[in-house]
Amino acid sequence: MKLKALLNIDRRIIYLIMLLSVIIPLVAKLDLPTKVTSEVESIFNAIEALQGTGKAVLISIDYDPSTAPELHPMSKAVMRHAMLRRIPVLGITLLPQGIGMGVDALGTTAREYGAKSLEDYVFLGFQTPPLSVMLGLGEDIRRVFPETYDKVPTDTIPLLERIKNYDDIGLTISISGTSIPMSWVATAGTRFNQPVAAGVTAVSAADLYPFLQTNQLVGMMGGVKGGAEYEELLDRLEARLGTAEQRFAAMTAEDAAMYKTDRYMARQIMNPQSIAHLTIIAFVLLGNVGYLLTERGRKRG
Amino acid sequence: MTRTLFSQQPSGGFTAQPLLWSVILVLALATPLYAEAPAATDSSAAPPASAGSAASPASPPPAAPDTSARQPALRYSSVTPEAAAPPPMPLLPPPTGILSAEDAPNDAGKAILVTWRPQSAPDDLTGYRLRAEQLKPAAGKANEEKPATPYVFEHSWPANQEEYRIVIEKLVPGVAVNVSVQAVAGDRYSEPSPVQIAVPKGNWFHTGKIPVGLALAVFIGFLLIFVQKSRSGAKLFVRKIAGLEAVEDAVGRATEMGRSILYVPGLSSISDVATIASLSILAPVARKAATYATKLIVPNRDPIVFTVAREVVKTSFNQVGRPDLYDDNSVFFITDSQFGFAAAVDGIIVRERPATNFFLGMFWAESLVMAETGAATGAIQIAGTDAVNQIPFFIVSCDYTLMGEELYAASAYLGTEPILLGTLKAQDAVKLLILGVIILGVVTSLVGSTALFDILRPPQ
Amino acid sequence: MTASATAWISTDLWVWVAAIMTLAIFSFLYRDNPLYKFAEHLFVGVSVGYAIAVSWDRVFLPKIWTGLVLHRQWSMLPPVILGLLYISFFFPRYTWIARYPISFMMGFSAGVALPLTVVTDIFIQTRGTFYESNAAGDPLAPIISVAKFQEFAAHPGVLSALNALYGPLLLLGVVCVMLFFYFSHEQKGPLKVAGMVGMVYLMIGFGASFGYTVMARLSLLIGRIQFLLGEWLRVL
Amino acid sequence: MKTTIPLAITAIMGVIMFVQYFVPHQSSENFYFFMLDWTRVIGIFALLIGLSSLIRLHGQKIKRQVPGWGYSIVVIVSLISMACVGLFDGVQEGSLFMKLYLYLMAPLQSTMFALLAFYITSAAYRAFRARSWQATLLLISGVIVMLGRIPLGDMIWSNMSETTRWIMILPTTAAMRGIRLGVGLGMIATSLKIVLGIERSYLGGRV
Repeated sequence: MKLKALLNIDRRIIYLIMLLSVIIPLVAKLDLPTKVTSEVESIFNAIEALQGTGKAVLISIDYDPSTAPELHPMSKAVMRHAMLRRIPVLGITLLPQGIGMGVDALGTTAREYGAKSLEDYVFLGFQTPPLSVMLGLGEDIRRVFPETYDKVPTDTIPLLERIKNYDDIGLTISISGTSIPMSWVATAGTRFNQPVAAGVTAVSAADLYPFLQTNQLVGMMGGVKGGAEYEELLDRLEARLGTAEQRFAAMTAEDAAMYKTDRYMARQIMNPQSIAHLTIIAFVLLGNVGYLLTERGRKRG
Repeated sequence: MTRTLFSQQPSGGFTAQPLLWSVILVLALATPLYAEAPAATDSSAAPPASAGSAASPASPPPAAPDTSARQPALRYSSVTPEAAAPPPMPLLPPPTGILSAEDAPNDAGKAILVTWRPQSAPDDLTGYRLRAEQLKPAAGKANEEKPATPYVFEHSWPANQEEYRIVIEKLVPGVAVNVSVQAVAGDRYSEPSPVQIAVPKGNWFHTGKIPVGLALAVFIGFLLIFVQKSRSGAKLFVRKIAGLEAVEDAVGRATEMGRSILYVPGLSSISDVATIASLSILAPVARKAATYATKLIVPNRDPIVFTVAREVVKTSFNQVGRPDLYDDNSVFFITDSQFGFAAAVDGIIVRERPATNFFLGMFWAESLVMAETGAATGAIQIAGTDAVNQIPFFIVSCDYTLMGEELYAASAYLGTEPILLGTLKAQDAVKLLILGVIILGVVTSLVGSTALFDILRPPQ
Repeated sequence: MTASATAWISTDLWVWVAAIMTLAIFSFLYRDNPLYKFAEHLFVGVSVGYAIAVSWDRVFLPKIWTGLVLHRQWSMLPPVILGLLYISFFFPRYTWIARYPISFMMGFSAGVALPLTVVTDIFIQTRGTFYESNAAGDPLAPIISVAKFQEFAAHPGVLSALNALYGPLLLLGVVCVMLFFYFSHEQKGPLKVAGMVGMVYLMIGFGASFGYTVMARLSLLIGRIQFLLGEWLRVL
Repeated sequence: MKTTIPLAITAIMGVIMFVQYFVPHQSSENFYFFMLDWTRVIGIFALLIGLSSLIRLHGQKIKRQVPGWGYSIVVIVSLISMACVGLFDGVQEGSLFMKLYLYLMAPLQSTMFALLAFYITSAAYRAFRARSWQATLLLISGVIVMLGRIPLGDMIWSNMSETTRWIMILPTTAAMRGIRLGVGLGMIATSLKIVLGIERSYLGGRV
């Protein structure tokens, strides 16, 4: 019975098809439409609303290389958006391993948008214990961070004259694979009613849904999917404003290509994810079709 | 003479009474020893005192243990001591009210709890300013005298409550702290109120943890009752556990086909409960393998588990009277790397082609790597783990999976000691108790009280 | 990458080493072969060597060598003695001596685990079944509340119905799953029904957590393929 | 000697660490870290036992020229060389040891991890079959959650991701909570049995 074949497709064929369903979307640069969910869009709108208010965006970069594949694209997307809109960006980290991540993310995005350190953005580096930092930012940023990551005394920075504490920060975004976002909600959120958003790994996204319901969180980006949605929103905005072409035209071809792939990072991963998910579901359905038909065949036969 | 709880077992078993007395004796000795010489142990062996605060990295912020309905105390610790800006010329009369400062309960002795209840307040009052000062003792040896640096803590409140509470941290245990309050009107300050003195000191018992102690006492009570019952031979009914037949026929299948049995006792250390349960299932499996001269392979990831597993298998072979069949290389250590171990076990599964694979114990993400390779070779696979998020992967790739508690029940069933069944009954009794507590919780929450909620609050 | 970006393949030795190791492990999917055997045994050897070097650098040197030997810190002597007792493993007649360090470790972890398990597995899970709380542990709202039913009555709809039924269904699920694991009574009568309902929750739960982790596992594979196609073959 | 003293040690340590939890005093906290150091020191001696078992096993394979003994040489050689590089050249950033870790051990580890993507597919294909009502539930909730996690899912059915969210926060949470409560009880029971000396299987063999 040909249907019998559906029942036990050889393992190796399944593996080969799974391999292809990852390789082909990557190589063929397949661009599947990205559907944006409301929890990501609300972060985008929150940053859009800060344009021109003089308020800054605080990004807490609390992840290490092991969760970087899921979290790095989303932090860069948010930084690009703030720099595009000339909104000051404050970068901090509560984990020692977060320093490298912060330097890389701010560096690449600032080069692309021509944002100048200490004027458009400040990387304040690592400070601990996390709780004192979160509470200290409610009083005075400069007391918590006496100097920036590259040892510049914070009381000599004009930007930090204006941005003193949470009152001058429009949105705090905690990007981490740990439970740090929850602590931000409990301290900055409830104590200083500072708007807090979170960027987390897919695994810990489920734990933060309750906070979305009670809107203790302005929004949330979950896993690579969250990053892809934010990249999509930013691309749509830049296409509308035409700022993307101007910027890339002014660069060398090689830089432009490098920045374009970097802006597409999360979506580049999402495409094979979608195809591979469909492959698994297809195999499951195939198995069931084969099973039900042979089962029914045997019962009736 | 009623039999005492742990009376001498006829079978020459070990009596626990001397054990209990020795425990209490040592305990009585140990704690004062540690109390007298905190300085001694502080400096030499223990890491710097700040480890105390670093010990709780990104744990949820320690809400003050304040069960009263009053405004929760704002737990606030300033990061760097700074010199106090001299307050401008006082014009207002000093604030009147009750200012109390005392050692914060249930802590290591570095915090004080300050409560301020203002009574009369001038009409143009905008807030209050708290000021606490502690003269830190001169650090370092006695000879090079370092001036005592005053540590000043300041905090201001808007005048909108009739009572203010705050916990001030990062203080030095045992040194007096002077606390005073000033009334604030716009930029004018009043005279500071009379100074209150508090001395932060380490507390010896954490009152917030009493519910944990009570819960354990209840559990120990049930455990002793059922252990005593099973010791005195009372017939304790425990329903048949489906997984046990699966274990028996899986071993049977391997013996019939004359192929080997693979037994992976989990990847965790000897102190993990699932590993202990797995080792007490390994004993009967090894005995059966010995009786039918079937090859048994036991790879290990933890060196200690390896030593214990080797003892268990060697003793099982002796018990069946086949010490000659015991092959020293059948129980071995591979590597402590999670995926290095999985790669090696995959190699064994594919090359030795055992007829039966057992995966009993604690597993992480590598569970499916081994189980799916085993499924591809067509072996019968029995899995059992208390790792909740690995159970789905075992269910889809193994013939039978002992879920969570079933692993403990199977080990109690297969274990040699009859009293192990007693502990299973104790667990069931406490389970009913928990269901009762949940129902009680639902009822109280419907009525709107959070009493049960606060009792079950994890202590700081 | 040290080599010029235009080369069609990486010329960095280390990238080649990583690529060969990746292909060796993937070859196991086809079938067991010498390349996989080599990679497997290499993995075992390197990982044990890694463990030796790391424990020498992070535990032996700071704690034993400098601590005990150089600074005469006698408080580190007992663990060294207990640890040395493990050597009895090599003499068949005296292997029982190794029980001393083992029982020390057992006592330590059992003593530490007891109160922590009570709090994390019993208190928090029990409390979570009848009361919602936020990250700081402050009470938010009862899970089963009359208000939600009133809200449902006010404007019925799928969402408000689910909101109202969330509490009772969660409670039912936890109770039935616990009764599914009840051993002191034959699974007959009401207990059998509870067990069946428990099984429904368990199967949906296991299917869902399986499906939920698929994305995480796929991103690992995609990461490896991006390495092979990107850094190694420069195709991307 | 053989059993009374080990059981006494376990009981004493168990009770002391149990009591330590209830004492917030600074010296109790220092005592905890102090004991933690002890367990770490004891732990590294255990590595010697593992090492000896590994070397004896592969050594015998080489001596007896068992088929495939060449691979045992690979184990011994790679073990010794990795250990020597680490011990003599140091384990700090940028050292050869770290390079070996990053470009040899890490790829092996993450590729073994990546195998799961293939194994999940073949396991789902074989197991997600509507054989019984339980398996059908497993199949339906698995497929819905998988679809709910990708943008295409929402295109097939508008509130696919919403359903996924409900499946995660209601049945999955209830099931996991029920199991964890049971497992928690099992852990407490076993830890108590160890401290009270009822559970002795960890001493290995007949006591």
